[in-house]
Amino acid sequence: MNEPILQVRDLVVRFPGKRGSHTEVIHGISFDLHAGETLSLVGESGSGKTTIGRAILGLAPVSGGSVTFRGETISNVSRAQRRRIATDIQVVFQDPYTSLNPSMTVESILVEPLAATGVQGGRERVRELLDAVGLPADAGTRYPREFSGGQRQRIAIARALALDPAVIICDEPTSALDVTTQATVLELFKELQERTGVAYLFISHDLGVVNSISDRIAVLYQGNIVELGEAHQVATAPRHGYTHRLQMAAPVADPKKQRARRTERLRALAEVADAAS
Amino acid sequence: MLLNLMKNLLRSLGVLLVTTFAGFALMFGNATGIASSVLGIGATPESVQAKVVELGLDRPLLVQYWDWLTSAVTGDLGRSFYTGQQVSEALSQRVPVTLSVIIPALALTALISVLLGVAAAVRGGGIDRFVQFFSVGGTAIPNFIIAIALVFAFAIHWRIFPATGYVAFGDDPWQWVLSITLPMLALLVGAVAGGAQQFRTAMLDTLGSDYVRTLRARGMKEQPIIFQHVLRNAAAPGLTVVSLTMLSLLGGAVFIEQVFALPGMGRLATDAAKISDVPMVMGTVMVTVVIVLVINFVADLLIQTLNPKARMR
Amino acid sequence: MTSATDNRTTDGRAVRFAVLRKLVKNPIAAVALVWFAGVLFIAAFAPLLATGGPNLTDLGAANLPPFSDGHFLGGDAAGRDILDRLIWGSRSTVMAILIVTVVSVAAGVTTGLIAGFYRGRFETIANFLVDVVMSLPGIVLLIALYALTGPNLPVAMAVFGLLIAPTYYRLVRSIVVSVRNELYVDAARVVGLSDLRIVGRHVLWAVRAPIIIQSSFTMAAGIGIEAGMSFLGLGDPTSSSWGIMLQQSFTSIYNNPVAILWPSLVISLTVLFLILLGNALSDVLQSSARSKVMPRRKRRAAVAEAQAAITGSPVDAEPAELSSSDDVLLSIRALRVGYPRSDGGITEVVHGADLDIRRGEIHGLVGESGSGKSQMAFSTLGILPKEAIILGGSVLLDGHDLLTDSKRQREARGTRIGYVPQEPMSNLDPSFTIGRQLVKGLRAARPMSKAAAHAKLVGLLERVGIRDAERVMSLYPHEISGGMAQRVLICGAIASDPDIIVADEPTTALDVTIQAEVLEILRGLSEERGLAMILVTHNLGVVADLCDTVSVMKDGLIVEKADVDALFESPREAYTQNLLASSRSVELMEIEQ
Amino acid sequence: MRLMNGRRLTGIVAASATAAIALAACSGTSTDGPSSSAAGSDQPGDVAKDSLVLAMSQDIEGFDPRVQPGYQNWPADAVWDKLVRCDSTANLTPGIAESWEILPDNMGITAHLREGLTFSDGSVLDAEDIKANYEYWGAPESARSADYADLTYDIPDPLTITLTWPEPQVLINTLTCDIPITSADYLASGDFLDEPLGSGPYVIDMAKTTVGSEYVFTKRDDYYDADNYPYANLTVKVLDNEAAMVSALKTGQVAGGLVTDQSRAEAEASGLEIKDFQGQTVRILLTDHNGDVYPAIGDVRVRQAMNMVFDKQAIADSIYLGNAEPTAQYFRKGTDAYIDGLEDPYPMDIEKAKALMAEAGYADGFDIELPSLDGHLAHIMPYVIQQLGEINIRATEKVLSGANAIEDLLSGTYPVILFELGNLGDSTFQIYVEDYPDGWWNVSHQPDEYVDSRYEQLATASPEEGKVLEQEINQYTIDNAWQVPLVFKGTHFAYDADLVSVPTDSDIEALAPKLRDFK
Repeated sequence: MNEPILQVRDLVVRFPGKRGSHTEVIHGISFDLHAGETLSLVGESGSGKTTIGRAILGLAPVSGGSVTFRGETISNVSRAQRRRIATDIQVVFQDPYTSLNPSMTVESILVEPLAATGVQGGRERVRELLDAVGLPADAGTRYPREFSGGQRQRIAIARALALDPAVIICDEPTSALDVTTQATVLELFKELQERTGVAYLFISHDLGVVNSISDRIAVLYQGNIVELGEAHQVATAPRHGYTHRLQMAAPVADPKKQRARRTERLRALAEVADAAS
Repeated sequence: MLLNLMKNLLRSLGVLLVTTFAGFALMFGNATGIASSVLGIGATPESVQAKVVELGLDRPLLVQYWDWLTSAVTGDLGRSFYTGQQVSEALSQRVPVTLSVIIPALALTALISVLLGVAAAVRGGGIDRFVQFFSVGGTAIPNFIIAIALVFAFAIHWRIFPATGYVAFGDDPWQWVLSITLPMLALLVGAVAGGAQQFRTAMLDTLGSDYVRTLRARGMKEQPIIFQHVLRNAAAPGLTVVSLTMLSLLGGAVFIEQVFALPGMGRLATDAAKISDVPMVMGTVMVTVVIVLVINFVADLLIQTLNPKARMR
Repeated sequence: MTSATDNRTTDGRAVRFAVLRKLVKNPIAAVALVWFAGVLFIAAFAPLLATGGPNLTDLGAANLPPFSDGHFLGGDAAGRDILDRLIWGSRSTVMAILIVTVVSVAAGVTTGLIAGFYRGRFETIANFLVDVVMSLPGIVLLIALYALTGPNLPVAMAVFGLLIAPTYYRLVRSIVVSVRNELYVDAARVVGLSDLRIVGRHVLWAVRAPIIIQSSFTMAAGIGIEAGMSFLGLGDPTSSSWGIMLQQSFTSIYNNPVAILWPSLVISLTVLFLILLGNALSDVLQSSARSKVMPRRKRRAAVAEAQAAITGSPVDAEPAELSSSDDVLLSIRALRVGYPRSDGGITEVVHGADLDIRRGEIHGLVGESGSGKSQMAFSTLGILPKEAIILGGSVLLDGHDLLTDSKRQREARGTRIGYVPQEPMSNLDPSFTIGRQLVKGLRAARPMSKAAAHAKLVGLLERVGIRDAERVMSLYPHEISGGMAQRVLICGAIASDPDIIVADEPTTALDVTIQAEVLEILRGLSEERGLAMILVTHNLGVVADLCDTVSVMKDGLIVEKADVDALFESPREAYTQNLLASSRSVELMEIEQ
Repeated sequence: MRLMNGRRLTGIVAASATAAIALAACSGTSTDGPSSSAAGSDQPGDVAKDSLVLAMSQDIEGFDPRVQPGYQNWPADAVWDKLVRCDSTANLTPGIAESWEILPDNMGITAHLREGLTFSDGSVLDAEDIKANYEYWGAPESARSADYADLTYDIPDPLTITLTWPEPQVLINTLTCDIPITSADYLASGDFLDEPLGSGPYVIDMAKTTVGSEYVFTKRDDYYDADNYPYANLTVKVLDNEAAMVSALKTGQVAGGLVTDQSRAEAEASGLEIKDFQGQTVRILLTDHNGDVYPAIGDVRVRQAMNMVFDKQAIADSIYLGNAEPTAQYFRKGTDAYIDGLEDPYPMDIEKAKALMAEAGYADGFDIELPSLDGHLAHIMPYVIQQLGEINIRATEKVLSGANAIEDLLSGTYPVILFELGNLGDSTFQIYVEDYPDGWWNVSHQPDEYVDSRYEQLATASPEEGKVLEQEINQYTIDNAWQVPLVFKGTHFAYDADLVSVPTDSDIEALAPKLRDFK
């Protein structure tokens, strides 16, 4: 494979705590993201998956290590430099209810990134974007609250696409959606990738969701990557015990299979307990 | 928690320093005006100059403030420029008057606000509309207008309470009660109006919380839910309201004491401020700020004991 | 958090007109608006409206009673026309409140914006200064200022503005602090917007409505303080402001008592209407998210109307008999739940649903958001939100309708029906230790000694997988994890040995590994105790794991009911099929060993 | 020996800056003059009474004997005795001194003290105490140091003291009378600011006193003139708010107190007795006779025109509610300067006034500022401004406030002053205050040969000559329109006749009864 588009090396994130102390939430992780691929970060709450995404976006402090984009360091850079990178790295957040300013029309939400980088001809672009995410052309004049959760997430995706980025960081983009909507939004992500060749850094707590969309998966546990590998392998035949536990814990919508998985899970747990004692 | 208290104390001390200095700086700079006003009509420029020196007004601001501060620490607040009265003596006579109006008013405000707030939040309907109506009306009418109306009705027309003046508790407890009743009522209307409304909101917020639903679902009766759980959790915002009420009561006292000719702190401050009686004004400012800080401190302390999360911090 | 909800309901150009329309619809607000506009109008056109100057004296008119010829409200002690002076006085009053508002908004909002947006040292210092200003005896300061500047209304009002600026500061700062963490602000940052544009576009907008509301209270306070200062004799006696009129008529209160009435009235009414306007504004701008509780009378009418409307409706016509009634523990029949709309109508969210739960049966109630599944669950316990209206139907426990017998329903709560909520943390009272609230809840349901309750609960906590139960009993809710909190809540639900548990998305807020454990606990408890369970969830995997039977809800209706194996193998309804397909598309169906 | 009847510069002590009324009265004196010292013990009100509660409409300014207002200052009357006192017509009457002689050429006074007088702390009062007090008045920080700094003292024996000035004093009586006497030791101790100590008829009860609100006294039975103070207990409350005063009177909380014109009818209607005083003349002072500040005011025709634009009867009836009386003179009726039967030379005639203005070249008028203190002229100021406007004089009210108010008012910056100013029982003194260049109400302090020479002659004139001189001055100032006299206005002492009676009045300012007047 050619040179990775985004490189994360020994990333450490610390948040300032009370009286000068710091809480370290990311303990030095490294991974690469290649052009056009989907790399997923999966982990449970507190694993630091969201923080990594925010650190890459410059929304969380990079206390150690580096983030490079096309070989250029983008961690701890000035606002002006950051603004340049904005055209290359974009984001879709988890909650489509709070990630869209309720006071702005869809059109002005979509024009905002264009205006910020000085791109002209917003109107035309907005129509294209709406079309790309499967929203009607008249959506531009309406307000976010007039849309359902899934549609709002499409608006958020359209905003991320507005600047034709090379990388989109998707921070749990479907976890607030109903299951049927989730499936269609995931489809949209795949379709857009095929069309534009954008790379996704896909963050999720759900191994199943991740499995359905990823090329590769990194499993996070308490601020460390415990396993990183080809998606199918990590999801179905994990090497690390934690990934296995994660995998076993996910219920499956089929009573028979679920019964079998449950039995297997309890057996595995008992084994671990035996080994411990 | 102890550390928290210490931090609070230090902060209060800082507030006290800044406020007193602000007060001092505001009144500074009119030395001859003050001196000639102290001396009155007919004073020669020479005697005015002598008075300026005698009052120490010829020194730089910082020196004057430092002197005031260092004496104040030892309890010596100086003497009034005009009457020569010891400021501490004046305060010891005036503060109890204001407090004996304000503290019962505060206690009653808290009590009535809680009762009305709870009734309005829990019962809704008529009592709720009454509380809403009352809180708007009560806050709209300036307290001195209420005071005047009370004097007309209860002192002049029905002659139930004295129209003016103050009787010390030690002199005659019953007369004391009579003398503070109308002033207290005049203050109470506005304070309760605000308090009940805010407490109602706090109650409604807590009543709508998830754990109240869970408590209900667990079979707890309404009464214990309201009086043990909801009240307790609404108490923290309620206490903040109480400490803000204290502030507004202290401000309101200035007007009320005027109407009822009460020899309280508010009138002392008004009279002194009008004529730039710096030591007297500083004394009243300091006492007021201390009272406010103490109330805030106590409210903070109570909130911390009530709220285990705040205790942790 | 509140700002987020506010935001959602507030703005938009379209909304702007809506705000005005809503305001005018509210009769009190309309009157307040008219009054305030009237005051502004009179102030603007005072020279045209008054018959003479503010100080035009006619000694013959001194102390004239109201409604005299040529002097509608009479004359004051100096022989001036009271009505004219009120008209002229509106100018001073309007100027006073404008100054107060402009100064306090300018000072409070800018500092609040900066402090809230950049935090750090500026915020620390600003907070301290605000503390200082708020503990200052404001009136004494204003008086001291008077000694310095004399009766100078603009200066006094400007200083008063500074004294109340902290109100705006605190308001704005707290909103900005929450807004700056909003995702849309993050999104704007990522898109490359400068701070200035973020503040201008996103942050200022969020604080706008609260500022407008607060300003009507500020103006009311401004009028009050102007009157108060004048009353203390600190006003400008050459002006004809309402406060000065009040003060001057107060000095001749015995000679011409009625003269004090007019300034008192205009002051009180203007303040009153400003406060009412503020309340109305905050209703319109902020609280449309929370629906209003309908008055009892209206509620009854709505229920009657709804019941009349459904006679003969197909859903209700033949109650589906799913099972023989003797082993049915709880059954819901034709349940209909609605919520009042702001236009006075009612939106129905559950349209007549039936449900039967047998002893020991775990029944999954599946549906997407807004399908009405939680409303069903709450109805069985009588813990629907206050504003909800049950439009019809019944909840039968052992054949008795709980909806018509509130006493029985109260008794059933906790003792017969337990409840496991969705969000573990917010469902524990933060002021009490785990032990205290569990013991209280248990003793409320089953009278027993404290010690017995304690012992029983410790045992149960251990049963639900809490190792250090004694210690956990002494902790406060914020000291335990979400997973542990959910175990505590399960423990609270089963402690009083109910026959059935209503679990509302009990695992949604939990991590998947914790979810598996909690599901294990629920299954174990059900088996041990013969517990029946209504499991409300959107997760088909959870249903497959735990449930015996399933009902699928869509848009307030139950569209399909079946045994779990049957449903997953051969779903009848297209909706169910779609749901299943979507769910499976993102699941780990295959696992290699 | 009675020399220089009514020639004195009385103790004008500091007027409170807070209370405009005090200023209104501040051309008056702090004189405490028992008009009827002979009032016998056989008077009906003489029976010892239990207690008297009075209300002052303004507070005293602490217990510094140097800073005691004369106006309704019953606490000072109660605590302190004076060496000699001035009565309501400014004659010296006995106080601590049983008898006295004025030195030749009005150079000073020799006083003979009563024997056996004590202060309320038990210490004996002697000539050293007198000296210490007069020295205290002459100290540099005293407002009156100019008057007393150069005094020399001679004490031949403990009961005799001679005070001598280096030059002859025209107003010797007022200089010597009415200085409160406290003990020399106490004065030296510095405690005198905390609690007053005197040899007067009452002693203060500090435990029951709240400074600024209520002063409580008990009678000293060993006081030499105890019979004239029938009340065993005296309470003086401060009610500086008119409504509070009236409600306290109406509800019987106080036995007596001053009410304003606005409340007089109400007080009378509720059954209270009213004793009216007429101690003030409402007028406009026009001191800038040379036109230094306002050239127009320097023209006599303009000043005369200003006299012609007011309907004095309407002012008396409408603004002062019939409690005032129109006047063309600013001196009190019955005083030496007052000219009986003088017709108003400037009856209201706006056309004539306009003609005078035009003649003076001011047909288009001019601008002036009218100062006021804390707006206490609110009832009359609008009318005055409006009427001046009739002849195109554009007057604006300038409110003076704060510590500088009095200084500003008397600074000469505002030579046109509308004021409710005291008219004195002693017109000579009023001439000094308002017309002589040194007088503080003559704010422009411009000398005038005619007035000044006659004033100086007053020092050596006989009472009859003096009366002629004073009336000449009065006529001269009327002809030259130095003032615009409007009305005599009064203060009203309302009291409950069941609790107290006020048969006499001995206030030289004619503003309120003195403590001795209450029977």
